[in-house]
Amino acid sequence: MHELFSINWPGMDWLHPSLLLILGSLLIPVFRGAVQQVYRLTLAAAFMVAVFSTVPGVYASFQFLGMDMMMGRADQLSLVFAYVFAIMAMIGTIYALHVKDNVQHMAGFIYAGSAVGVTFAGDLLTLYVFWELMLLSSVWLIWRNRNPISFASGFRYLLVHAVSGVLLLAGIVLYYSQTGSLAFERIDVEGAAFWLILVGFMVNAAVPPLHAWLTDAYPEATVTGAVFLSAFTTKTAVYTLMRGFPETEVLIWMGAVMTIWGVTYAVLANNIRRLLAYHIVSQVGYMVAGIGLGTAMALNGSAAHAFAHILYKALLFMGAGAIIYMTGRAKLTQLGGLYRYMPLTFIFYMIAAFSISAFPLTSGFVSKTMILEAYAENQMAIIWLMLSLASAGTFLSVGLKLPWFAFMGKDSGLRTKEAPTNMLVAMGIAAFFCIYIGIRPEWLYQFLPFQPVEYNAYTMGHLLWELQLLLFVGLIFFLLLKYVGPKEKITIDTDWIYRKAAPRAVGFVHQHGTAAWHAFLAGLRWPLDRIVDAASRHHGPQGTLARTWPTGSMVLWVAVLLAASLLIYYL
Amino acid sequence: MNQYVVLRVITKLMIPVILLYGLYIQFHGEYSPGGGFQAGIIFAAGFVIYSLIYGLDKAQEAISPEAAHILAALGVLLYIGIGIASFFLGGNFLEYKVLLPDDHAGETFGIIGIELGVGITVATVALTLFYSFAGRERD
Amino acid sequence: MEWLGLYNYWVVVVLMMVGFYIVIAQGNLVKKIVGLNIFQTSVFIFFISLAKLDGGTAPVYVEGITEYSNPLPHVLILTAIVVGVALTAMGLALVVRVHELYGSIEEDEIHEQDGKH
Amino acid sequence: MDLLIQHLPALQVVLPMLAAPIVMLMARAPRLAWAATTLTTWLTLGVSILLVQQVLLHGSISYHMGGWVPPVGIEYFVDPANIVVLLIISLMGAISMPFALRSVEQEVDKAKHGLFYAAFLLANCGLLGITITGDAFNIFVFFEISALASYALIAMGKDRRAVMSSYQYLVMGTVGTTFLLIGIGFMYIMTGTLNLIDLAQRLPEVNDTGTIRAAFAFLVVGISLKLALFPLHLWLPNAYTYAPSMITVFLSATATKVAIYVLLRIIFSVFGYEFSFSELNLGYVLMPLAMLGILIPSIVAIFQTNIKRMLAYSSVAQVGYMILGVSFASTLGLMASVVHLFNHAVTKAALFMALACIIYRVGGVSLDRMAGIAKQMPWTMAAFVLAGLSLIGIPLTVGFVTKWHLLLAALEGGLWPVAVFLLGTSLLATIYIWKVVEAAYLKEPAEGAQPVREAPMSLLLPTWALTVACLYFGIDTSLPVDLANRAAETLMGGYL
Repeated sequence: MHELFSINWPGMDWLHPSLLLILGSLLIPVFRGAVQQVYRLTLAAAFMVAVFSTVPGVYASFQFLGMDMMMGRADQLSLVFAYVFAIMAMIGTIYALHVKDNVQHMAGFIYAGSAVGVTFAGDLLTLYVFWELMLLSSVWLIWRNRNPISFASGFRYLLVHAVSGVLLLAGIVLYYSQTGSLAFERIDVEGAAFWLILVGFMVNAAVPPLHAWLTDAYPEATVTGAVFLSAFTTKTAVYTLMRGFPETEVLIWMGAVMTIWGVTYAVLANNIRRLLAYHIVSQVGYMVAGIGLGTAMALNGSAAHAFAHILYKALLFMGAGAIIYMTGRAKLTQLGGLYRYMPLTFIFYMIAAFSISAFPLTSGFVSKTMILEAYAENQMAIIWLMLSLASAGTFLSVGLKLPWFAFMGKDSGLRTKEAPTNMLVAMGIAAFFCIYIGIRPEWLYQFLPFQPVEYNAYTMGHLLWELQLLLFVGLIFFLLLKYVGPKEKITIDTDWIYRKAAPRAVGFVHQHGTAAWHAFLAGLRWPLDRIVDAASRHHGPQGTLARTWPTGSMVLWVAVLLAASLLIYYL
Repeated sequence: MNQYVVLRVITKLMIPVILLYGLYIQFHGEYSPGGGFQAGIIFAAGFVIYSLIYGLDKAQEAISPEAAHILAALGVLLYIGIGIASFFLGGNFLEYKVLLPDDHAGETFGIIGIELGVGITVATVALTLFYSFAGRERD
Repeated sequence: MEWLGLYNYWVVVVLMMVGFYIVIAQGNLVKKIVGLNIFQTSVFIFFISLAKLDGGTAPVYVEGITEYSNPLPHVLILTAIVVGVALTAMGLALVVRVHELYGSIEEDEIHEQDGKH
Repeated sequence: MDLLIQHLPALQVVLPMLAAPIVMLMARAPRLAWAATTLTTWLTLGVSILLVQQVLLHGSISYHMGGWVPPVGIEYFVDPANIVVLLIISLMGAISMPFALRSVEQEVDKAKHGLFYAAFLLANCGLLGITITGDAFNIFVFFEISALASYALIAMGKDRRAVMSSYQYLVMGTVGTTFLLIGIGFMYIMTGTLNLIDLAQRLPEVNDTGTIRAAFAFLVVGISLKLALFPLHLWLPNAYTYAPSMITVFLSATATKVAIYVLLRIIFSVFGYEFSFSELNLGYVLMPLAMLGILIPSIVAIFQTNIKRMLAYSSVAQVGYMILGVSFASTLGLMASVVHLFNHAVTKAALFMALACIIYRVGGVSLDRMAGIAKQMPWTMAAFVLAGLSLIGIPLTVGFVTKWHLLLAALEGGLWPVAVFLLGTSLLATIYIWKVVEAAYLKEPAEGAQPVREAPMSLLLPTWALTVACLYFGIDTSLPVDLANRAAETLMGGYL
């Protein structure tokens, strides 16, 4: 009797930061106005404290359905991600302080909490739970933009992840039935379980060709929601890949392809947030490539890059968000000359842009070069070259194209004010971290999973190579810009970059790639429509299977089934 | 069918016989073919014939639909009441022998009581069915 | 001859088929109930006939008789008959309601009136 | 107290049976009838809980009706297998009564309340009787008692289609129970006994006769009809759609579950695992039907515009899951099925209750009438969404517990494609629940729609009680899983 009704609540020995944040977020609607703002800040701060005060160890182990669960496994690897997620939750909260939308705030907190939940999950089932919770909460950040486009893309986002969730669960069940354990360590099995879990993770990491949800959904999210989105989903996936699939060769190539793929499309993008979204794909590619290589330095590099990336990418999204918030426009072709009116935003944005382009003295430099160095050490020239090429493209699009057309360039006639203070504060904090990590990389390095980190980013070789690359790209950009002339009406979609300038190949890829993609979609659509048609013909309200049958036919079925079973039993 | 004198007279003569026969069946149930089910139906049949010949209103004067309702419920209660009474006398549900000090007498007493309950319920339910179908046309 | 010896089962089978066929084939709601009754009756006959013992009498205690038919199936079927009567009454009551609501007791007409839901 | 404990099995059935005629007499005082019925259902629940305790403490209980010793007399038999089902029935009865007060007042003619509640008690009594009895013929009788009461209850729905659906249910139900009767007759010919335990002991001697095989076929088909196994489910969607809301809640949570329990009892306990699955390969019959029964009704549900009907089809699909677990013919699969009996009862009842709240305020639950309803009835819709998540099988809900065990059972049996199939079909549930969420949360109310208020407390509280149960037992799974485990082991062990 006793053991049947007894409950053992997990987490009593350690306050799980995720539970704190998720449960705390449920109280948000209780408060209003300034009190609520204070509450949200307090909650985010408490979350940070809870995360940063977690010492490595194993917490909150309990039994569920007869399986060993572990909600809190804190080690160097999970903590580094948890730290940056906590910082990010704080920055995101400050950035969204002025917004009056309870659903969004709750969704954002639950989303951040679940991301930390994933990183602390010591078993696959807990991981899966938080994984799905992330999906269910994050989709509201897209929907709350409240227009038909964001609704539709949010729905596609949900659908893709629902499918990947199913794959993941299938993999987990299979893994459990093969190994009898749910512990989330390196996924060390052969066959379907391995691939199912890997694909489940890869969807969230936005590995092409499974990346489309990201670039589809993020640009349609709310201004503040996009900041959250840019930080958590892909990076938790990076964490899980790092934990479960280090040294998986397929990831090396996937990562390298990702970097190029993302950059290519980013160069062609017109919507500023779509451009940035493609860059997430590209940047995550570096991390995935690092994981694929799997050496201590590569993994450290991936972790460091994730840390740095979350901060500068969020800063980029915050800058872009500030523009959209103040002007209501999101297309490069409609923007221009904003630096005069939003100087602080411009400065913060440029810090992030330099970071992502890996300028020396920024965070991107100290993390990205680590991955490159790992490849160099392992003599993998092709991959190294691909990653470097992508790096050039990154600078071209984020560091030059976007600021040029949004902040500088032709005056678009927009007369706007500087972004609200809370947005600026949030951007300032992120910018501070970008620079601080660039100057004092050892602060970041102390968190990395494989200690001690014996890596120095600031060698002459790195500096020279990086600066050469950046200068060269900058040169090309401005030369071509001059060639086209400032009066040229800019229509990026069919733009000069690929028609008149060197990367003709890009245009080729784009044209044919897009055409092929559309043909593929159309091809996919036709049978899909047919299936839905057929299904509704038979299953729809008027379909054979759904309408009310005459009683006689029902009874006939009984006779048929009886005859069939008699037949089977007698044979 | 009011105008058929033969029917009316014969019915009048028959009905007491039918009801009496019903009672006979009712109280012979415990040791020969018979019992509450059969008796109840025979009993109800008497009323049905009566109302066919003399009209529904007349029959309902004898046993009104409400009375039939109540009796039906009471019959069931009698049945279950005896069943539960045997709880308190130390037996299982429907264990009649505990009802009276003498086992055999208890069993006879119990079964007669139960059958009476069944008989009342069956008779009145059958009657209710008849009433509700027959009475339907008029509204 | 062996086949004929089991004639009671043949009767049961035929009745059952007839009843079942009526339920399937007739659109008239009352006739369906009738079919259902025939179907059930066949089962009652089946039970009663299997209780019959050759040479046995009715299961009533009389001096000097040692062979009885099995009384248990009778009891069971008595119950089943009562249940059957209740079902018939319930079914007919529903048909009466259907007739009041739809003005018809032909199933296809009723479904037509409701659209195809 | 001792007296009470001793007679618990009888009381379980007798209480509602006793109350039914009394309630019937209260036709003039509907509120009183309601109060008496509520009291009875809660007392019945109390009896069930005490029985659970007794069974867990002392093992199976056998109660001899009328003091006659089985196999001659009728036996009431409570063991770990049927205690779960008893608990489900009385729990659902108890929790739907507070809910009934206002819902029934609105949907059912006031003059009929006494009869309505009496019929409800009889349905309750019948279902409990089916579950508790150890006598094959008694199962038939109780089946008919509960069925007759349900026909009457369904026919009291507001829509005129309720009457026709009730009629169809009656014809189908009668065919089903008559098949059951035929099967019982065959078994009786061969063994001369009706007691289930006795049958289990005597059947092995006559197993290879055609009669027993025929009996098995009749029993399985007859019960499959009652439990709405595809393609014998056709009576169910209409019956659930047009019945009064409270009856839909109760029946969806209990009626098919009880039929499934009887199926389990017969194929596992009476005929035994060996005979059913090794000799007759029942698994090969049930599995394809179960899979079709999951797939097709799920797709049908997606296209439904009446949400009540949608959920009714989803019930058919859920029955498919339960039968699928049975068809694995393993303890794990069986356990998944039994735990799903409980889980689905809680989940579906919560969903139907949420719909009933909406019906109470709006008057209907077609998709267009539900547009934008979430703003007006936030609590109701929140309950619907949470219970919907449980239906899909999201972790931390009871639905996941089932899904997990079914998956493990499928993999344990080496049935790869089935596991994939299971996961795939849970997406179908996502789609149809999603359609409701989309309408309620993301669409604007139709032009000219009257704004409505949140449902009254007496409707909301039971709805939320069940919703919380969906979540609570999804997190602290020990109670249902443990009970289901014992049930599965008992069933696999047969009666011997």
